[in-house]
Amino acid sequence: MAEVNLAQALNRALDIALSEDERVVLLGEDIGRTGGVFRITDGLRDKHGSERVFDTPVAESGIAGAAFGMAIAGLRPVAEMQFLGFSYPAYDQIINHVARIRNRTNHRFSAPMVIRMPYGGGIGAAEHHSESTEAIYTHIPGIKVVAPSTPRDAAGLLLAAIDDPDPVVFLEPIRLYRAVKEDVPDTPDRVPIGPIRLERKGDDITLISWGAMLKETRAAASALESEGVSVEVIDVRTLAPLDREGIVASIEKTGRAVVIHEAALSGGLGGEIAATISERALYSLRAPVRRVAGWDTVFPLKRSEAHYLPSVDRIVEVASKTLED
Amino acid sequence: MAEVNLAQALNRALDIALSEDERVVLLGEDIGRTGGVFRITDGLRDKHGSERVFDTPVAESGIAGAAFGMAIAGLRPVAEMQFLGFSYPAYDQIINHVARIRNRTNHRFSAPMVIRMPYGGGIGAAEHHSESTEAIYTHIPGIKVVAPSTPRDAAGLLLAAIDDPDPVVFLEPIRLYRAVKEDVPDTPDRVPIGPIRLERKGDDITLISWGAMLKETRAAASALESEGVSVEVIDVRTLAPLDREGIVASIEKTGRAVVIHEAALSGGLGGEIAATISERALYSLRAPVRRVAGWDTVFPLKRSEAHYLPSVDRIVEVASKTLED
Amino acid sequence: MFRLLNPDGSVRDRLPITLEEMKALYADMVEARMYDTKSIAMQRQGRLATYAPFRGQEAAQIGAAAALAEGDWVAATYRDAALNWRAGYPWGLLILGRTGDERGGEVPADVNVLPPSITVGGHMIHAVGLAWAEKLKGSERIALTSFGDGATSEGDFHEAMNFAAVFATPTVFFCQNNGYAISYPTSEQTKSETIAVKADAYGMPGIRVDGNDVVAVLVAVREAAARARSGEGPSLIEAVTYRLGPHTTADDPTRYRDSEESADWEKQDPLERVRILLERQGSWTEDWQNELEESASAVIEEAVEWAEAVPEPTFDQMLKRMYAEPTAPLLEQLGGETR
Amino acid sequence: MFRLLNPDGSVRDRLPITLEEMKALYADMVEARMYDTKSIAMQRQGRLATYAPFRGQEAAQIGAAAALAEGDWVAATYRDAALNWRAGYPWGLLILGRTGDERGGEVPADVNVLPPSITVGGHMIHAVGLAWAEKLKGSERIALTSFGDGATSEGDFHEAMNFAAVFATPTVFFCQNNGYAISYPTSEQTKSETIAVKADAYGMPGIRVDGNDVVAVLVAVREAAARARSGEGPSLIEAVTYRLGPHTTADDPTRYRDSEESADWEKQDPLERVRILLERQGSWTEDWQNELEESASAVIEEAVEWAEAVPEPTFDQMLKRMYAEPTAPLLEQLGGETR
Ligand SMILES: Cc1ncc(C[n+]2csc(CCOP(=O)(O)OP(=O)(O)O)c2C)c(N)n1
Ligand SMILES: Cc1ncc(C[n+]2csc(CCOP(=O)(O)OP(=O)(O)O)c2C)c(N)n1
Ligand SMILES: [Mg+2]
Ligand SMILES: [Mg+2]
Repeated sequence: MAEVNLAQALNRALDIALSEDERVVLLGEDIGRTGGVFRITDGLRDKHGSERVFDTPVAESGIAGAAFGMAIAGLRPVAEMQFLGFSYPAYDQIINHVARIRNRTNHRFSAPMVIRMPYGGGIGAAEHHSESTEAIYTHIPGIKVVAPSTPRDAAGLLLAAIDDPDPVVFLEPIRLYRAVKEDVPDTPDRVPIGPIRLERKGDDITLISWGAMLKETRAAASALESEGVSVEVIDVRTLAPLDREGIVASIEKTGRAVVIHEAALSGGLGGEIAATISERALYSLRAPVRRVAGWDTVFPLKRSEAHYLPSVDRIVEVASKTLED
Repeated sequence: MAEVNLAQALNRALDIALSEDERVVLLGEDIGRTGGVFRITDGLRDKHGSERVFDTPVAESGIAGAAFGMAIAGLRPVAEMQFLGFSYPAYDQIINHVARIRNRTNHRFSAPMVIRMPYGGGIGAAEHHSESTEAIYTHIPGIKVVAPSTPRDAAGLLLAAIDDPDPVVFLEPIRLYRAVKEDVPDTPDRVPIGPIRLERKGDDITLISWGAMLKETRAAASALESEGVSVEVIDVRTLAPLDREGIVASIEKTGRAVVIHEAALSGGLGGEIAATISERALYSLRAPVRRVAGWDTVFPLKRSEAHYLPSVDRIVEVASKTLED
Repeated sequence: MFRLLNPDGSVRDRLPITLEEMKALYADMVEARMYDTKSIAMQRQGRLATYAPFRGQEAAQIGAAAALAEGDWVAATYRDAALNWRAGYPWGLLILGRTGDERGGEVPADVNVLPPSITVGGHMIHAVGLAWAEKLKGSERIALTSFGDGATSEGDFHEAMNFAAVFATPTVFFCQNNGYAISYPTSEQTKSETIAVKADAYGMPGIRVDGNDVVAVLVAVREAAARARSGEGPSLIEAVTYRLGPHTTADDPTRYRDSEESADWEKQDPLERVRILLERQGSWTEDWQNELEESASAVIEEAVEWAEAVPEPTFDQMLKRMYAEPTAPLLEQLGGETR
Repeated sequence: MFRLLNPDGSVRDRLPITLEEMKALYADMVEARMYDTKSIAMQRQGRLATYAPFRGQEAAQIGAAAALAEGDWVAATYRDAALNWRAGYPWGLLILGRTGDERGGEVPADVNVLPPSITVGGHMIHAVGLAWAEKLKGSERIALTSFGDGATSEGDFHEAMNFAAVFATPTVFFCQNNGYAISYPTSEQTKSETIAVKADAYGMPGIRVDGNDVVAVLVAVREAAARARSGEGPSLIEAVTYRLGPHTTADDPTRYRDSEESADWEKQDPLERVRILLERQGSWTEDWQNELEESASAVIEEAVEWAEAVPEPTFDQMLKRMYAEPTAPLLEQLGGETR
């Protein structure tokens, strides 16, 4: 049991999966020799062999489609998209094939596979490298979408995703890869896909977020607490299927909620969450459910990142406004 | 001025655009010789020539990407995806390129183009032919998304989309192609992209929908009116950018709203609309904003369509419940 | 172009198959054609949703499937009913699927045929993953993917061919070049001399065969399958054939092709040449033909009856086949939130 | 492989260009290399975001761009700074872009070079659409797209090549095969003998040239451009070269390739062979070299100063460049809903 960061936790989970289950194989661009651009698969090719951890040509649709075929044939492929922004060429494979084979064959065939995607901004990366378009995946019936924000959840959810009988899109917050450290057991417990994680208990307001934005959300919560506000923080963690009960229960208690995400406001997952709260906890609401999100723009390049990323100040400001209503 | 259906109105609009503006070209699978599987481009190749109306190989990414290049070079391409469900291979071109060139070049280059997509179910079509995944497009900054439900809007919005300096995804409700007739002037007025259309004025409740679901929504409104309920019906018609003001204004009046769409509930555009209403009109709301939508499943094949499609009864039932609160 | 059996029933070389095999292939083609005819009739009667006829392509489909072994994987298209059937997909399930019922995709446990792909192009890479998995598992199985001329224009064709070659997966790429992608002729679909030549771009063997010669197709696919099984990797086979019917029951071919063309191809009928050959060898008689047709039609009628006897699909079934276990939102929706 | 100028500076045939042209090409390569070196240094100092060096590929990039005419379209990649610059993209804007500023893509009105494509593969089809539009407009313009060996695996490469061939668009496909796609060697990326041979799959001419021979590249691209301009359609050119530096400033090549390999390629330096040739002809002197470097570095320093003097981008600018006119949601957000 040692302190590891989120990237190391993922690497450990993959190592464990490869060791425990011979059906597990890893494929993706540059994941073998170099261990991936973020080193998440570092050392795994040497340890488990190039028959199970392989580099592929630059072709995302091919990666997803080949992994899909492997899954149908009984393997447990874990495919990597080098960045979420490069998963779009695979979108057709994911929505039209990966997500549908069970439905199309009434359970005769299924696609137990994981598609890992580093996502989110904040590191001054080039175009397309900072996307957080989780909403285009959470709207796809037939898959599950997960986004951890702590090393324990990262390892536990990834192991659960690999065990899952259905396909899982696994979003890894780039900004947090090396930003957070935590004790993670050598064999981490599976973390069930579905339930939210109550990151912090409180009575006055609920801040709801996931993935990398938990960083700013935590900071905002502390700032508010220092002003005497009792803040509850929800790490949604499983973005699809959504744990509506878990979220609504919190708002029934606090009566106030702010949803925070990095993706563009319009059409973002925050809308689904705010709509759910407003529909099911309307009579508990003491203020409108507000959203702090990215603007309706492309995620900008390095010099404008600060203009785009929801800041601790923005969260505190909107939360304070919500507390005043 | 003659009665035409939605399909004929679209054909007329394309004919006018080709006649008025030599920069306009049409491309897509089977749109030339056969005039498209729904005959929307019927006769246009013979009239305007195979230099301006051409069939392409079966390659959606290629169609979108080539049209994009044409638009940058000064043409006004109108590309057709044979069905929305076959637009997914073009998703990368649309989100990473079509939607971003203006931002990427600070207005130096732009992509004035239209991508037409027949969408929606109800005709017992094969797999992938009944999709209504508008939400994956309405979340893309840099494009606009339109979905008419009447012949006049179809012609007027299509002409406006072709004029628009920015790319427009144009969703055509298959179920309504030949279901509704209306007088459409020989040279239809442009219908501005943006504002909602108030289909019916009322005081007790607002039913909000777009595209093909307007059919069931209108029927439900009539049913409710016959019970003495005064129903307001909003045809959203421009799905992105959303006319939040127009929608909220109605609910500030009626205090009650039901959003109806065909797409799967979770992550559908209804969430964005319900969240907007709840945030901005909370204190006017006399009941929770409910959603009548498709289930969280793939759109089913013919024999199960009735199980899936939101019915007039479901809308009436949920509206009644909302009226009781 | 590789051909063994000429349209007039004459033979190029000694045929590498026995008379019995030949008779079996003929019988299969007869049964397939009857299924096709029956399906069109049923569609007209409103008993089937849109149907994609394969008349004219029986030799390509039966020949290809006949070259496969038990347990081999097949990923084919909406037009490949004959191929899928010969590979183990029961007529009844194919019909059930065409009535508009997802349960038509629930093939028996010992059948490794994926449901017909409706998207053009997306399924070829699946046959690469399937074959790759079998290779990694060390099994003998291979995967065959069938697709059309139009599908070769999709980016997914390229990625599938490249992956198969790069990872030497035991995959057979079987293209039925039937002259059209709906209304778009193959001559416009690509400017390459043939579709077979596209294999060069992947360092993969490519061969062009007469798709209306069931023996040539059988031989070509057998060789490709053997190559794959022995670890030598994938191959591309272009079977040159023609769609005698419409694209689907909703299509009107007169809008894009002239009747002479179709008439010429009618003369190259894939069944007729085998019939003539068998007749010359004294193995075909009117009586035998009648026997074949009677037993075939009995089999198909039975399949139709079975399919039409399947109870209407329910709301619950629709929601319960999305995941191994319904997710929380689905459970709520099953709970019968107003339908 | 087509080559005119050997690594040792000896010449295969009479060179089809004048001494002055040769000197100009050399001068451009020197300036490009200085830009590359400067950029790496600036990145280390934190003045640029990640940078993708092109050292070793100067001949391919300068040779290709030198073959183009005024107003021709260029759609190239993040590694093609030299190519884009030679085609008219100002150093200053290239640098501005690399500092992480969208305004770096705002090329002058008379420059038809698209901003460097960061996605691999997606931009090739744009050059097909651009060229197609020029053809429809009846202009003389053509489009050149530059891409790497890795990009040839993307489905979009296939669709772009096919569309270009089918519609005979005036497009030049220029592939810099520099041996690697990040860590993945070209030998694994595809099993085709060459990348040039892939042209056969589209009925398009394909040629393989020594990418480190600036003259051979110039000649090959000139011919392809002439073909395109005269309405004969697209061509594929594979320029065989090598990335001497890391994939980007964030990459460590020692993880995937050995130093001997790189050392061998250093001996094939694209600038050196031209220098030797010019020296033999008495046209290269230490002094001239110094002149070139001084003026080049002055130009580049000026560009850097210009770029770094551009005021910080504002919040409003970010929201105002999404559409011709900000949409209602953006106007609200501009209205300064809490930032
Ligand atoms: C991705 C995708 N794009 C478009 C379609 C619409 N479509 C159905 S069949 C077809 C033509 C396919 O032609 P081909 O591959 O030659 O097969 P054939 O129908 O001739 O057997 C098209 C374009 C589709 N089903 N999927
Ligand atoms: C669609 C897409 N997938 C993956 C990446 C990540 N990526 C950036 S460069 C690169 C390798 C490209 O290699 P090549 O085409 O040979 O160009 P080179 O870098 O060698 O110049 C990859 C995989 C990307 N940018 N875009
Ligand atoms: Mg065909
Ligand atoms: Mg390369």
